[in-house]
Amino acid sequence: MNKRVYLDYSATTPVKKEVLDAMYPYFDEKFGNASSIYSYGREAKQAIDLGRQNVARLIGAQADEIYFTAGGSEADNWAIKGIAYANKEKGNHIITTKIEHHAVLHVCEYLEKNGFEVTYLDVDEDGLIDLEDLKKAITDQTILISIMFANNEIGTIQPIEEIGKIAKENKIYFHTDAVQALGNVEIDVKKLNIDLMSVSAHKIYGPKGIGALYIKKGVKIHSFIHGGAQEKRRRAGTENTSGIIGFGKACELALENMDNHIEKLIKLREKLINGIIEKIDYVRINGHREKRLPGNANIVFEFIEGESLLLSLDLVGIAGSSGSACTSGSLDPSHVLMAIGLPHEIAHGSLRLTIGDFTTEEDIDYVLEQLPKIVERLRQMSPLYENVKGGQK
Amino acid sequence: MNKRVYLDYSATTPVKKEVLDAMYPYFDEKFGNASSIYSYGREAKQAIDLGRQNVARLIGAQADEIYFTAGGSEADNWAIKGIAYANKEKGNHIITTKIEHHAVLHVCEYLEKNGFEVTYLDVDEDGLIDLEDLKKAITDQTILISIMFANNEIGTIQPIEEIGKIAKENKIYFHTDAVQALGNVEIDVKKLNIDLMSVSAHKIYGPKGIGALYIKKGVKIHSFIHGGAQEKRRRAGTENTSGIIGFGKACELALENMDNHIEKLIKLREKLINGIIEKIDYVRINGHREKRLPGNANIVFEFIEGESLLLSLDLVGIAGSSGSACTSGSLDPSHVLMAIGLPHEIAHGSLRLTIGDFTTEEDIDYVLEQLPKIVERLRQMSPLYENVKGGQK
Amino acid sequence: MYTEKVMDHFTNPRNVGEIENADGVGQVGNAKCGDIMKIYLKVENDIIEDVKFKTFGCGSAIASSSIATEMIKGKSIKDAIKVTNKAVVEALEGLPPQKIHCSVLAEQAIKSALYDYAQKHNIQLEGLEDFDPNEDHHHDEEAE
Amino acid sequence: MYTEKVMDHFTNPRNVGEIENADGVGQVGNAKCGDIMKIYLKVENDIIEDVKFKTFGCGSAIASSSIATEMIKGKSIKDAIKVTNKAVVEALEGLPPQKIHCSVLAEQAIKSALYDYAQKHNIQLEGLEDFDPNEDHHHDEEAE
Ligand SMILES: Cc1ncc(COP(=O)(O)O)c(C=O)c1O
Ligand SMILES: Cc1ncc(COP(=O)(O)O)c(C=O)c1O
Repeated sequence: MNKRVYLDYSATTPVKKEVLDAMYPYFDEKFGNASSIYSYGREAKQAIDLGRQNVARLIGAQADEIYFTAGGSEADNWAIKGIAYANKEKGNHIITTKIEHHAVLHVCEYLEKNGFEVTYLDVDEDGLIDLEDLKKAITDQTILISIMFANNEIGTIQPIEEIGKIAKENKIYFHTDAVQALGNVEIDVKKLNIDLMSVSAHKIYGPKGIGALYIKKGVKIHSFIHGGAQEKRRRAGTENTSGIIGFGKACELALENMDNHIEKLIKLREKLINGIIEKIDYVRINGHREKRLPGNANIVFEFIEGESLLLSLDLVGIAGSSGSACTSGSLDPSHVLMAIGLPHEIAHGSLRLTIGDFTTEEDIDYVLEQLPKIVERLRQMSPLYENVKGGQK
Repeated sequence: MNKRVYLDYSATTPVKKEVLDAMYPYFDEKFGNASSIYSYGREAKQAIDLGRQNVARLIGAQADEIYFTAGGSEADNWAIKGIAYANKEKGNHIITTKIEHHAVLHVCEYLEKNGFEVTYLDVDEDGLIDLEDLKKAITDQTILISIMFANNEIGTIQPIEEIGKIAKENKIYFHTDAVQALGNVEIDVKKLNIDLMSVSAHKIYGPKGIGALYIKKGVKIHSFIHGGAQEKRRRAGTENTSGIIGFGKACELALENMDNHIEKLIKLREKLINGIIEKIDYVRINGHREKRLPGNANIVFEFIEGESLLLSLDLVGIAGSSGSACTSGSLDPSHVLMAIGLPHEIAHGSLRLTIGDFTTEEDIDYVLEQLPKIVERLRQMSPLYENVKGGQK
Repeated sequence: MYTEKVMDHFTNPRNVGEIENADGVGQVGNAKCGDIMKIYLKVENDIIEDVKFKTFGCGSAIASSSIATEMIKGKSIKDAIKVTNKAVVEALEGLPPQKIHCSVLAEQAIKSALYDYAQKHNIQLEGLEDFDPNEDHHHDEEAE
Repeated sequence: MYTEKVMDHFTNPRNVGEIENADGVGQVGNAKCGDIMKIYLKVENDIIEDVKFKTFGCGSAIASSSIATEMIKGKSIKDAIKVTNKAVVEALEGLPPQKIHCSVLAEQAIKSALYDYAQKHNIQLEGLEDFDPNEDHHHDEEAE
């Protein structure tokens, strides 16, 4: 295999050179424990403060509202369990959607087994929730609304500002999983009335194993990892200094490049989607056509199954994904594609190609050259396609 | 400041060159998401498997009993909350000690507020628990014994094998926080009858932000971070590939060097302790004299306060700690020093110097040259010392 | 994730296609679960003279179908009936645990085609007495 | 963590020591809480002619004592009584939040020494009417 085209930026991104350069000194040279008072510790502390400011700036928060975690999943777990247990005297009802990431869904399911009630809102065929549904779902027991900013599979962006307004009017905490949105959409937590927000570094060219939870000042939440006094006593564990400085640098770059980044990604995405529609029959584009992440293309190729498509692409050096990365070991079709109403057999044939900062026009050309051949070959093998050609469809 | 002598290896360690070299490729070149099926993902998966084997080998576990976490604190939280909630039908009683790390103590306190009962065992003046106390504390409600392998402040090593035997005989899960013991003591989880064990990479020359929980096969435990299917569905979150490979490398080095490492550290520690006893009056050595971590020296200098001692040492380039690193922001004297029976005023004057692989004879000589001067200067300023000289003590 | 053998059969599947006026055709699995296998047989004198397949499914489903057709081509019906999913897995030099069901599907597809052949020719085949072509042999444990 | 001013007074503390036959001596804090300040005064004609201190405590406790002695040396008793903990913090160009209590201790140590002076000389000092030398002004919020 010679050419390698990576189109799975929503699964994870390479660490950018500038980010790595910022991180390196903190492994061996400036390795001190940030909680220590001596000079080794102070170096680390300063790096962490800087990282915190950079993350805060990208989302319009204050630095002391950023709490570092091990990633998006921990942030989601913390936000939801932390709010649930800290506010259970007020109520036991949580509202979320059917298309959340598993880091939200599985936490909600866990809470359901432990005395909480959860409403999972439906979405329409584009993946959007209905604001009226949300309003109707609210009861006097509702303590938390957790709705993702942008979906990791189909890219659809929710009406976050309106949701924030509804939450605020009803005095309910609003958490959003912005792991996919960060760096790809302008986010101002104050303007959007967001109380808690999960983010993760490795989706925006930062390192893996570091993320953050934004917690608005005054929000009543339990700690999730108890122990040492780090993160203002709210999240224990020796600070991952290099991770934090790297995350901060990635946020700084994202803020600087935001407009260019979005413009470039949309252009390549449209080229990809339009090329596919033009060259291949029986395809469907999933997710909202405009309200979507700039780099996300999610396409169903009828009559073929996603894994064999991915494998075939891999053999010609193209990396994509089918369903979300963390569930691709599973046999079930994606809960997101089910929720937007795709029949099972069609949901099995979905391909997610996500574009990032290192994607080129040539990469897209290469995909548009390879993909039609692969789809055709797999369809020729498929007993379902046979029926179509025979007019039985 | 010219000379810099780092004697706080128990707080954190620099990442070794070999470890860094192993990590680097996984930031940008081999950055794939380990859960993906394409070749980028497979590279990451292989690295993670290798890391897991290396960690397992150091502690005598099987690779599939190792679950990666964000560090020691998460591992402690997971072990204790996970066992508590998964076994609450069986009982609601947990046994631990008064000298655990806060990542254990604060979790226990949290559980006490949520329907669990916790016995905090006393320790003797050397920091050792009494096995008879442990046996007496067991009730038919006891579901977990959580006793640290080696103490982070005073270095005392508990009789883990005996504790494991007692736990096994009584069919109670046994968790040990081995964050400080890893790499510094031979550990064989099978021989020691350990069911769960917390470890952290940054204490053994690996990176910060990665640790692991050993969970023996068959142990009934809840997940702590819910979400994606990583870590056999038990710990969600995109795998921190570079962290895992780095942790694995650090474990590999620790295993190779164990004997030399221990011998060298003990030699330097004894030089340090004996030198201090010889040159300075009114000092006490805390912790058990033999059953202690090879690199740990914990000394009380009467009549002076720990922070001013640390600051003074820092000014001549020596980094030590007073109390444990993560609580050094606090005004209270260490709970560990209280538990071994030191009076408050004496506990305030403790200094922990911890030796590591990069410590030299010259470093110890330098400390033995500087420390007496500093202690004398601070004592001259102390109204408590005045009384001693005046014979009022 | 996959063995070289699986990848070989995935990238160069043997015996893909249809047989017109086949003596036996069997189809198992369903699109809902993500895999369908269809096997066509040409039988002469109790010998499987030709076999073709079409599969909608993952890489291991395609490889399982491909190797299964190789395993029965030229064999007697009696021997073909004896091909188990275990033999398919072994021939592929292993499958990941979550993909074992693909080999089960391949075994069932062969049986299903032979069953069809037996029905059409009104004969009884030893080893197929209990075979129910309409049973869903796929995802038995999962109970969707 | 500390300002340069704090570090300066910590490394080169002014007026360390004792005064024999001092006109006033005040001691506040206790070893249990980790800091004790003792201040000695030499007073002549209502002017603080000399002042010395001894402190057991952290860096900011030592710095607070040191700068407090500087702030009252040569001052009238009336002015010395007016030295607040806030003034001490400002003179040090700031203290970390968890160290503010050190400046409170310094203020109280001055007051305590002046109170002792007043007692010994049987006079009343304006501003010290409510002062209770035995009250523990330290860790008020913490209630150990
Ligand atoms: C005994 C002990 N347990 C737990 C921890 C917490 O580990 P981490 O900082 O990796 O979360 C530490 C160190 O800080 C420790 O010394
Ligand atoms: C929407 C969303 N939420 C949460 C996560 C989990 O983030 P992490 O892998 O950093 O734990 C991801 C990515 O995996 C995601 O896409």
